[in-house]
Amino acid sequence: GDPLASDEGASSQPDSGTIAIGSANFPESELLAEMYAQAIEAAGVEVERTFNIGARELYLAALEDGSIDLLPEYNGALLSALVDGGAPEGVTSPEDVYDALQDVMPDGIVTLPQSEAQDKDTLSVTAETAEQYGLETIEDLEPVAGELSIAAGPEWAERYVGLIGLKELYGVEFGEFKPLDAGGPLTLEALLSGEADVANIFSTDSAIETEGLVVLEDTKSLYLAENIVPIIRESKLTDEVEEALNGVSEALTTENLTEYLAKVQVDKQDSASVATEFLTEYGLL
Amino acid sequence: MITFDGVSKVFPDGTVAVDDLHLELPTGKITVFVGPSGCGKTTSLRMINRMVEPTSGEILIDGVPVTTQDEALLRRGIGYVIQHAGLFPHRTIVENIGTVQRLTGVGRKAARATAIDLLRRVGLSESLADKYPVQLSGGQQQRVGVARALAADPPVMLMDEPFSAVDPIVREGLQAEFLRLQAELGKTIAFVTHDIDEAIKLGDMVAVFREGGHLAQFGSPQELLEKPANDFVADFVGRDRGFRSLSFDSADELVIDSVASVSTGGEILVLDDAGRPVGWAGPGLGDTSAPIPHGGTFTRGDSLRLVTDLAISSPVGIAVQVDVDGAAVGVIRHTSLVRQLDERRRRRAEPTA
Amino acid sequence: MITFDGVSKVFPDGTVAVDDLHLELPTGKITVFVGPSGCGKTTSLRMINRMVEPTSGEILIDGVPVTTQDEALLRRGIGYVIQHAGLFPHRTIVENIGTVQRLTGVGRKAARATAIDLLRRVGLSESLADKYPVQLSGGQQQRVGVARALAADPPVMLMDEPFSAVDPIVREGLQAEFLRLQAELGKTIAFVTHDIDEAIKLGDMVAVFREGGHLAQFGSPQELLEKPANDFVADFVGRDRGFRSLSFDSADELVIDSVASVSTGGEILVLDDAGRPVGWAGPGLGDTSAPIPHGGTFTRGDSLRLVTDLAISSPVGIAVQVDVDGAAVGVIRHTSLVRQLDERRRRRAEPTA
Amino acid sequence: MIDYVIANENVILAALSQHIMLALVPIVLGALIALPIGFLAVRYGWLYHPLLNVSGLLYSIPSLALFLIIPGIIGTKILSPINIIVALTVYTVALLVRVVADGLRSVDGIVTQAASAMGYRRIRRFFEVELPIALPVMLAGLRVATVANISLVSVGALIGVGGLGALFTRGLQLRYLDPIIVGIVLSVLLAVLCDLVIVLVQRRLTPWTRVKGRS
Amino acid sequence: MIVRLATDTPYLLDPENWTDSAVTSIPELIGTHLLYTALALVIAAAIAIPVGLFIGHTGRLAFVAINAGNVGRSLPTLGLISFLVVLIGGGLFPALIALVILAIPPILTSTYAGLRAVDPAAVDAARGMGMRELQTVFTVEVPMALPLMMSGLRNAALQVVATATVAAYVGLGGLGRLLVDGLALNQYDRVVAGAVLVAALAILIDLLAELLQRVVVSPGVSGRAVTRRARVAHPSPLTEVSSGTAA
Ligand SMILES: Nc1ncnc2c1ncn2[C@@H]1O[C@H](COP(=O)(O)OP(=O)(O)OP(=O)(O)O)[C@@H](O)[C@H]1O
Ligand SMILES: Nc1ncnc2c1ncn2[C@@H]1O[C@H](COP(=O)(O)OP(=O)(O)OP(=O)(O)O)[C@@H](O)[C@H]1O
Ligand SMILES: [Mg+2]
Ligand SMILES: [Mg+2]
Repeated sequence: GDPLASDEGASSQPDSGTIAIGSANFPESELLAEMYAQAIEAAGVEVERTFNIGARELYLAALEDGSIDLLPEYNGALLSALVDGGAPEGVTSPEDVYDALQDVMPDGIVTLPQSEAQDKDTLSVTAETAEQYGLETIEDLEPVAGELSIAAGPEWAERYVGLIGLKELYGVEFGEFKPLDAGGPLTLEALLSGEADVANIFSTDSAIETEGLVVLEDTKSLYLAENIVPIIRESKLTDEVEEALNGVSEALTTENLTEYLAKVQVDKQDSASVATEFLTEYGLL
Repeated sequence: MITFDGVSKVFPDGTVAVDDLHLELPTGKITVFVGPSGCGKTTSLRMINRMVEPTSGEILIDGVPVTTQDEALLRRGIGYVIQHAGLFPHRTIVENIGTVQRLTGVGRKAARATAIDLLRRVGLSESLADKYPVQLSGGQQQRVGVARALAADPPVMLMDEPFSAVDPIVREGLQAEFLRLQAELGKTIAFVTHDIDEAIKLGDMVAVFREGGHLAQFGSPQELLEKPANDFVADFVGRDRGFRSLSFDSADELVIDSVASVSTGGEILVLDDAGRPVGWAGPGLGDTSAPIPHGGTFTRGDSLRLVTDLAISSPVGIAVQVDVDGAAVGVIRHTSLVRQLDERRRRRAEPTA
Repeated sequence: MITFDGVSKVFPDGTVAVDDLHLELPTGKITVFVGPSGCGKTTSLRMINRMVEPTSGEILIDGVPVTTQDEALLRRGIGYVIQHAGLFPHRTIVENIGTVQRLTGVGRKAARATAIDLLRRVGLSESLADKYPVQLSGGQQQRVGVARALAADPPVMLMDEPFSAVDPIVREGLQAEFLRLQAELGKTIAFVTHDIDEAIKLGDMVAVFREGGHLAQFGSPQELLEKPANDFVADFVGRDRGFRSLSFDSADELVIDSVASVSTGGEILVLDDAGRPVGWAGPGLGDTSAPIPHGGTFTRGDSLRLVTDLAISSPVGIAVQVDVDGAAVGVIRHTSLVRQLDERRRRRAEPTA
Repeated sequence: MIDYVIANENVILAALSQHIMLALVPIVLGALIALPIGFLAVRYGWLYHPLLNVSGLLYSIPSLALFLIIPGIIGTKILSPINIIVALTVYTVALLVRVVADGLRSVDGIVTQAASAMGYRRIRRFFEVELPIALPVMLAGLRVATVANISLVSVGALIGVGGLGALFTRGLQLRYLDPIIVGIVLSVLLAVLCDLVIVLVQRRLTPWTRVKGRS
Repeated sequence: MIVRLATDTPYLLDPENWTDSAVTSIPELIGTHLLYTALALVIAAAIAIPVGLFIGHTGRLAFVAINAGNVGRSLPTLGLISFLVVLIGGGLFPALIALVILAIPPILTSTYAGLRAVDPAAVDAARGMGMRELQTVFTVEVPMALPLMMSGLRNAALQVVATATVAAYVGLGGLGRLLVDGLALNQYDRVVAGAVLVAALAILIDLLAELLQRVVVSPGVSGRAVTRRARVAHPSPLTEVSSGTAA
């Protein structure tokens, strides 16, 4: 068998009353999951936290096999993962992506309305690099990419929203690919230390501001909209849960997400208390 | 009585370990199996308690074939002592000794009491009771091994080179202890050794084995020394066998001269106030005012061997006999001793004539 | 000559291992250190090659204090054999033997040649040359140990219980081999054992140690047996010392009677066609038509001990002497033998008068 | 550091208790499975080497790989702690089979013979003589397995079930040493503690190994 | 179906992945993996062997050698590597240090144990024949301790081979890439390929080590000098108590 692959046999279970919430293995996902958890708990539903699961494919598999019920997701990335061969070209706006998503959601799993808050993939460079090569947009990379190296998650090597799309859409082909982590600390570290010239950084990363990174403009809309969207097993979706989750999605904006994420990333506060603070501020607790 | 009735053992690999053995081990006596390495001593011994099953022939204990009995039960009734004692390292000394008793259902307390009693019997202090085997010296372990075999008070004991792993001095102690104990208990014992001296010292009867599992001679130690059945046995009992055979005869029957008699020969046995011999003086012995040490004395119960040796090592060729208090009671000249040995030999030859 | 000049050794923990030892080990002779366990034999030995440094006193080899020499160089000039041979398991037999030569810069080929020569000398086959120690029996390993110590042809050899780890039969062979070799090489040897029989057999001189590192007696084996300095030594040399002391005197000087002479006493020595004794016959010996086995003979060079034993074990009290071909050349009655022993003793006592 | 511990007390405790569960359940299971296998390896001598080679092979599979492969073999859910437990049980068995076999083989043949000669039957002999004597060797192996398991659990964090390992991934993501140090310290302490417990058990069960032998 | 199924040809058997041009070419990954392993082992040996020799020969500081094994085993490699990355940044360095720390205890402990196990009579004989201290160590003690030392090295090698996979976790190459990428890309067959290759490499290295051991260890010590039947079994360290496979 292939446990990473979907398991059709695992049908949705009857509502057990407890909602198992998962998260990916990066701080923002965990923070969002924590917000969901506390909001649902406030609505009187029991939750179980299974955070820090790892790569997308792993937690999606977990969602599908019933190990977890609810996840914070990004609509674009999710779409790319669910469509064989990646997201269809041209579908990049939040609405288009959300609509496209509805067609491919697996049985028994639904998306709730998405938040306006986005955390997009970016290609970022340091200010010096931008200056040296005169970089502002991704297109500017084309002539010089051969001399440059790029750091990103290992899956970039084989994804459309990754090296493939860069090559096909922009004609950009990097001299070297360093598989590190998706928008994670290793990638950032590599960029800052000069080990990599270009890095895949998430748009909510506080380092963009603190380190004065230059985000290259995605003029051809390679990167899809990445609105935050809760996905949940339909069987677990009661009214109270839906209401609580929608409340969180409505309160979230790219700005306040960035701000609160910095509390975790920079100030090293723990995500539970940051989530509490957020929910309290927006009157959700 | 343990009877080997035409017993042979051929191992699956074809080794003939024991070959048509006929032997009777007298009840209440020590029978020693001795012979060079690999001659089948251990195999013979282990067939008695069925650790090895004979290929042919039969072994009977008091007329009952051992094969008619349940193995485990048979073994619980036969004491077994082996070379390195084979004590259980994870059990205390009393637990080791009490093993068979506990197996046969005796209570812990009762087994302990027996064990402690046995400890004393084999000459060990009670303070060792709750120690573990590693805490004991080799000689002490060996004693515990004997005690363990004795615990169920089995009428039969098998001992496989029980003393060979300890050094010669300790061994002598163990042997003496063993003989003392046997004099008291009178078990029927089969004892394996490859040391002929040990065999001669301990055995009431000795079975000399030779290569290929053959019995070369079965007889008393004295018979072995005086009349070895063949060159193999003569060779095996080793040198000095004439001299050593003298150990089996007491010197008590010797005709002893009076102490006074020796002065007439020129030598003078100097005595102290209590009549104890101090040494020899006399014309042939130098002008030294101090008497020359006599080099040892013998007393009732000593063997001809000792007396002969004293006569040889004496500075005047005369052995001195003393009483229990050490007072000189008589003397015997080497020449007179030999004459008497001669007569003794003649006397012994006569009945066979 | 190796001289111990008031040597003492006190270990840091306060143990007095050797106490004010004065001793001279004659050049070209075997000096045996013997005594009970822990009496300081090994310590004394190891002070010679500075494996242990004395606390006080001095050791000199041919008048030169050992402390004046570089440790490693001193040791390369002294052969050292220890109990379990201490062979290097990772080296072949020839490499083991050649160790010291290689250390002193001898080439591989030359060292090999010497080693192979030595192999033969210690009675081993050349075919063992390229085997490893594990492939050899205990006795063979011990021989290699001796060969290794001999390789650099050192004038001095130290041997610490070299034969104690092998079984008694092998040990006898090694001892004989060793004596033969020493007769050939004439090394100055210090030899440690705790077996008094070995000491007496091998030593030209024997130093008996007692507890606390004291020297109890220093003398020839015969002196030890005939005149033990005190009860400790007498006890240590053990029983039969009179009889054993006879081993040091040859029987060659005995007055032997003619074979014919015995018939007049009634016994008849039956000879075969070649004149070799077959056994005894005669009126006192039963009617059996077959002569009674004589039980052994002696020849030139044998000791008084053997002759005495033969006289004792003989069925007629007469020992038979034969020539190299086994033909009877004479007889001696036990009584006559004892008379001659008596005379010998008197003769020996006289010079001291 | 203290601040971190106080602020994240619940997270740390949860991680720790998961860690303990993930590490110790396999030890117990592994020991129970290894015992009969080890016994067979001794009873049937020809099994010894093949069994040891197989366990050696199992041990050389990287733990992360094993964690991922196991659900494919036994059909568990991807996030199930059972995967970690099974994987660590496999390692434990691989390690202990040898130890059990060696322990049983270390029993002096003379002692078992003496037992037989005194009238022990087979099964009783195994439990009263061979097993207790083999215990010190077995427990020494158990110590190694326990300590190794405790340090291995944290790898599970890479797939979301890793006890204290979660503190490592978190610390790495946040570039934050505190959780990492807390995780390492707790993991090592746990290992030391378990080791100590086994040592104490061993002292109780095998008093004869503690007494001073005579020289 | 949420996730892509594995491609038709299992990753390991797809010739594409074995060519140089592949994004992650298996030969290259193996090469890198071996490089990390070798580097870590050499450094660890350079530290552990001299220390082990010193402790084993003199008997001093023995507690270091005895405790090194336990402490080494109890350190979680993942934690160690995370710690080092956060402390000194990414790259080869932290991974290498973690691997070296992993490899030191078995080498140190076995070197010590090997020297301790040398028959004191042989050492005594060596001194008694006039060898100087260092000569004794290198011509007598080390050759006799070699079987144990080698098994320590083999143990260390196996652990490092398995654990070198963590290098991928911090972005380096080696066979760990297959595990980490397989995980990230959700390719089960890629993970299996990684596991199989690592295990195969471990076996290969062990075999090579065994060959090396045959060459360097004297037959007189290894037991090969004894007849085949009586030969002392020398267990492969593969089967020996080892620890710390990770990532
Ligand atoms: N289980 C067995 N299988 C095959 N041959 C055996 C077995 N046990 C003993 N032998 C062989 O049988 C012969 C007699 O062995 P046994 O142990 O009885 O000799 P032993 O007289 O006790 O010798 P030792 O003095 O060495 O103990 C030997 O040749 C031995 O090798
Ligand atoms: N290194 C040491 N430190 C302390 N005491 C020692 C040392 N070596 C030997 N001894 C002690 O010195 C005494 C003499 O030891 P030595 O080894 O010389 O005896 P030995 O006569 O050779 O005994 P054995 O016959 O047992 O070999 C013993 O009491 C021993 O315990
Ligand atoms: Mg035997
Ligand atoms: Mg000594």
